[in-house]
Amino acid sequence: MAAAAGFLAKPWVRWVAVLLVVVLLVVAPLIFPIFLNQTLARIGVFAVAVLGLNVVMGYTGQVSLGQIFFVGVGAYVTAYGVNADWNIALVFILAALIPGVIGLLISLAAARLGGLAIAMVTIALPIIGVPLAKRLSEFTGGSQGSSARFSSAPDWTGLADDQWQLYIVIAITAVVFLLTRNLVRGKYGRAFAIVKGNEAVASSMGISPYRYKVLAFTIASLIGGISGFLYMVVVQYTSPETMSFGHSITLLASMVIGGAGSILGSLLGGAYYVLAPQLTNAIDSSLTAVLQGIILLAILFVLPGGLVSLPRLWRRRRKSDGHGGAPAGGAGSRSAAAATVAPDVSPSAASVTAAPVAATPTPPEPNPPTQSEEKRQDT
Amino acid sequence: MTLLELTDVTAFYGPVQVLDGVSLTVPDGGAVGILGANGAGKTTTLRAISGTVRAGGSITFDGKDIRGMRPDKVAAMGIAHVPEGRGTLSDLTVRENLRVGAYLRKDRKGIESDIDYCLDLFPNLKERIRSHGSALSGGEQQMLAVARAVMSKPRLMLLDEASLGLAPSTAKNVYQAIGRLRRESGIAMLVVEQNANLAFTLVDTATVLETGRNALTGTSAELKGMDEIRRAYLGG
Amino acid sequence: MSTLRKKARITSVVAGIGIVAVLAAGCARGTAGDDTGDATEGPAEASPGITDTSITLGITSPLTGPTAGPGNCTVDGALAYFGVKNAEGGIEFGDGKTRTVEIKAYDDTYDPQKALANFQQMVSDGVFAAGIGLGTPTNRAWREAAIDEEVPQVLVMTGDPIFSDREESPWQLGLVPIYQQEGGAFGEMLASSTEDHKVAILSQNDDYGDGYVEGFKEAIAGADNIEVVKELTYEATDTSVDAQLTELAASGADVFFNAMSITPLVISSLKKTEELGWTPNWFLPSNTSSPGGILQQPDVHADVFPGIYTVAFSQSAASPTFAESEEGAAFLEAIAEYTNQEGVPAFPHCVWSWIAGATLEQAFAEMTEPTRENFMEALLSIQDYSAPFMLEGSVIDTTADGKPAVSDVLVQKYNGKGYAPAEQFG
Amino acid sequence: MGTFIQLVIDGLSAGSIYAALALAIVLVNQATGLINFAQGGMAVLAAYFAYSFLQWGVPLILAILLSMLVSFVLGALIERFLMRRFEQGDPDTAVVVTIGLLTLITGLCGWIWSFNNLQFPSLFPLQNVNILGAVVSVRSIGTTLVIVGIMILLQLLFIGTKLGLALRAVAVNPQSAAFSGLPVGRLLMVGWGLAAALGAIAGALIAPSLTLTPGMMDAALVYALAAVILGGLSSPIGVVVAAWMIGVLENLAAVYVPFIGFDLKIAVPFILIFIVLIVRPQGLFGRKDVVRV
Repeated sequence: MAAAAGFLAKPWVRWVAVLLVVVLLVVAPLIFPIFLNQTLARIGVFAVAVLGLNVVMGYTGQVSLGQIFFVGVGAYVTAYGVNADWNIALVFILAALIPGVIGLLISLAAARLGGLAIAMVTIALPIIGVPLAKRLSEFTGGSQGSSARFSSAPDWTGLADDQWQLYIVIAITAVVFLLTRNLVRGKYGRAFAIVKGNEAVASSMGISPYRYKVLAFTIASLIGGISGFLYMVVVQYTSPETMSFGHSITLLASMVIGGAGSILGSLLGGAYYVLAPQLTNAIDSSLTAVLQGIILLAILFVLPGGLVSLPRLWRRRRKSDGHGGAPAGGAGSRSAAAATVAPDVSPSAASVTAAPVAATPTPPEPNPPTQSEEKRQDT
Repeated sequence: MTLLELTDVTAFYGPVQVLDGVSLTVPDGGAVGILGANGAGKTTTLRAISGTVRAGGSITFDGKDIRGMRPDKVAAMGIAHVPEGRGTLSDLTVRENLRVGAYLRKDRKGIESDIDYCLDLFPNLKERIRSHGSALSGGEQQMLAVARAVMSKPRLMLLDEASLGLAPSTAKNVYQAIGRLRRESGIAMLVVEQNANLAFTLVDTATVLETGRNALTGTSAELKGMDEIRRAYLGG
Repeated sequence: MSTLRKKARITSVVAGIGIVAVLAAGCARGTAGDDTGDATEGPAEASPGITDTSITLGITSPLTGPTAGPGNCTVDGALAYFGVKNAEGGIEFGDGKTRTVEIKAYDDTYDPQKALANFQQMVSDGVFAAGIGLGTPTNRAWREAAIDEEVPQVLVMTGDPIFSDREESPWQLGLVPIYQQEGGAFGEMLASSTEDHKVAILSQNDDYGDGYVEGFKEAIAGADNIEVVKELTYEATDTSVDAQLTELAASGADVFFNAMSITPLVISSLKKTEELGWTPNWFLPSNTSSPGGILQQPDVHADVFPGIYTVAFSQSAASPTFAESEEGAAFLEAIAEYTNQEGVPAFPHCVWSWIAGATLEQAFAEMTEPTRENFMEALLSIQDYSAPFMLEGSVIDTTADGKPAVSDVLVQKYNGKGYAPAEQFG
Repeated sequence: MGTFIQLVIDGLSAGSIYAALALAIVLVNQATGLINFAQGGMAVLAAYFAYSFLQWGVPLILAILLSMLVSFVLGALIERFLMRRFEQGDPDTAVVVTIGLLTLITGLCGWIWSFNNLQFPSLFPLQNVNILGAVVSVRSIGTTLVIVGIMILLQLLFIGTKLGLALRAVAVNPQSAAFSGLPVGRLLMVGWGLAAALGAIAGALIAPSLTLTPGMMDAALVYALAAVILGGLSSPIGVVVAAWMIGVLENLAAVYVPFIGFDLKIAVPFILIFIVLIVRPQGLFGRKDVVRV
């Protein structure tokens, strides 16, 4: 097994894998059946929305229940722009920028107030957004909503509509995912992680939590706007119901199901958002709520870290079967993971003793999961 | 008469073995120290006793086997564990912290008089009686942790590095108060401490742990001078 | 070591070629994609979803969530109707073949995006036609896709006029009267009354409420004896409308025009107006005026108000005379057998869906070829068909452009037990 | 003048609905540190239990008490077999688990008792009393009084009793609580059980006016969360006062503030929160929490 892992790590093998994925993405829409193309396009839309939510919540730890509001605004801007015959590139830029600016303004005020305020403000966005959309009917078409037909395939491509739409979604989604991956892998990502870990530590290191929370929130709303644009590419119709509060809660659930704070997790989250209802429709369409509740709880029960932690869990279980040690208790692996993520910075206590003691960085007094919990479950 | 006896106690954190056969005894009313460098397994030994980590080997208290017992059951037997990091109940006031300590006791008058005794033992806590645990300084939180343990009227107190993160003068005050507590209450104590000098002000005998095993055991006097102690600290 | 690397490189290159080859073969799908729409003479090629022995209908409606009550009814009425027909061997089509009707139901939880996804699933599941579903935004979400795919979206449960505009929506047809018609019918009757009247309006803040108010205002525009003194709205998600009622009561209006589609809010409004000592004449929309479901609920005293009017085109399942009628009993029995509704359905949508089933049967009987085009022709040529449970004086007429299948509505007045047609106000 | 008082009275009775749910949310938060999104769903489930007892001929008061008992047991079981696994992990995951629980419960209610609006009798007669020109139904007075009663009971539980203290200790630091002999597992179950029983009262109070449907509490959940944030997560009194303020100001703003109107009146609680949080980030009555490094 170790040889294979080595093999995979080689640079040129990784390039071949990337090449294969690209080839697949280019050719797949041509050969897949229509409904699969349409489903994949919808998964792209909501994967981008979940990615945006991850930037502000998964990576920076700020609770946001308002992501669907930015998707809705992006969709409305697109619908208005298309119906007003603006150039499609201009429409795309506005669909991203306007929600981004709204997000910036809101976070400038809310970020100063700390966690609860941001959660409350983001809950308010979709709830106030729906009646506001009905009221501004000259822009939004009011409660009838507005449709914008602009994503049918142009003749020179010789493609069917579903293929053309899927290509647009794949292209934009790939770019957004790559840019975000570089963002969170770079210094911004590390800053977000520290702000998520402990704001007091962040400020003691010269990282202003306020600035990074505003940045994360703005990027999330910008990505939300892009998801709104893609929503219009796929659905070509939007109404106040698009930004209803219930969807925000489902987006949050999808983020956690996919795997919070992970790029691949966002993709899996988008897939869950779209496929879960289709799965429950196939089983029994009058039991949607019961089945979705069961699916959600089942996944979280088996994989608290979300679908993205499946390979890690599978590897750990195979490794720990090797020499029968106590299965890595939550504390073991989690604190190990925590140590690698949060760089070793936390001075053990405000006043470090002068005693000749090697100042081992004890993590800030954690609320350690009691091994006793595990003991009780075993006895 | 032995109150607590550990024989060949082992413990794991996941695949990592931390204790590899630790043995010690604490006589009724006695005080024993556990010394050693970082990672020697001092804290894990206390955790094995109080049931917060799974352990092998045998642990008996007052003749009864308590290995594998749930922490609250171990506490009910009369063992009070003052944890590393002090376990302060940050959302509760100082008085409420103390009343939580006396959760298992029914004697209302006894509880009130013990609260007064604790406030006398730790004067700093008296003015801070109303403030919340989170607002206390490191030293005050350590005093509160010891006071909370006293409130449960234990027969044995496990003290985990009471001096950690305290200014030397504060650490000395805490230990003086604990010394007075030991003289007046006769509670047996098992003291884990990095600062050997502070420990010797309290304990009669001590054992030095090295990579999860007893390297050396002896009375405070014997251990004080020996270079074993220095080697155990500075590493081989 | 190098041999290992060489071997590894070879395998991945071969794999690459393999994949490309497979894809090339698969490319055929790209060109042959657009096969629909080429009209060949000869016997018309059958549309998807219909065989010699069966025909499949798709219904996407909110089966869970806040509008699940009426949503489930839109499916259950048709399920019950065709359950009975299928048990009798099926329906005799115009082309002589007898086919059973299979219904595929999809839940869209009143979310437009899911409704479109469900429609796309229907197309891939190969349904012959779709429709009967509840909700304006949800039906609008896949209206244009249905036109592109040329799949019928018929007898939809929304009063939105766009579905009955032949030019805008060639493959669509509404079932229930458009909201403007219902509001207009009551407005006309009120305008024709001789005394002066002051009207207070409370409407739901969406196309449903706007439609009723628009129709009503149009009808009373000319009459100078009718004056709207106060007009307020509420949100479908509100838990109570007491504050609005307090303000409206202060207006002293003697007619209360009420465009609310939420049953519990109508019940609480009836109680609250009585509490406030305000006893106007009431107007209630067709889907929230059922005697059993609303007017005879505990603590509601309908007799306190001078008159309660509504517009209706079908009998209410909860009215006492319904269960006694032979047709009514058969309906209730079919509902019990073929659906998991419990007891008498509280929402009129079950009866309307049954009516839609009967209308479809009429269309099937006229169909000469198993194609969607032929089905639409047949469906849009039904006249003066008094479907089961239709009130006398209102019939199914699908021939008039701009009008849904049911378009003439009769103003009814509550008489303590059920509704009776009312000629004039007062 | 009558209209003004009437609006205030209506606001208070609407506020009491939000308060009932908010109190249950505070109880779970105090006892386990979690925010339980499914609190509303569990209250609806309890109301359905009471409804079924009524159908079997059990008198109303007894039916409500029985539903409280059943809810207590159910709340404890939900904590032991579902929430226990997530309490120490990532709080976001725990929140999503309660969202999954809410979806499941709402679905089960719809499946077992159908989505129709069921009539639920009220504890109080439908008379009304005239106060200063405003008509007040005995029912809304009764609801408000019961809520005040529960609020005081809760305040006493958490400040005065040993159980309340133990619940709070477990929520803050389970291991340290165990070291003082507190049976952590059982206390967590009791915490959830009490909250579920309190939710049952809320359900029985609210069902008569909203009529019983699986989604009855969904709209109230958002208001309750606003009240919990506004009033401060740790104080029952603060939360109830905040809920009443939201109910009253919402109605007054809808009528008297021209721009707001009845469609945007839902913005009122959030504007309120924004103003309060700028002044006191920990909410009206909450306590500043200190973060030690």
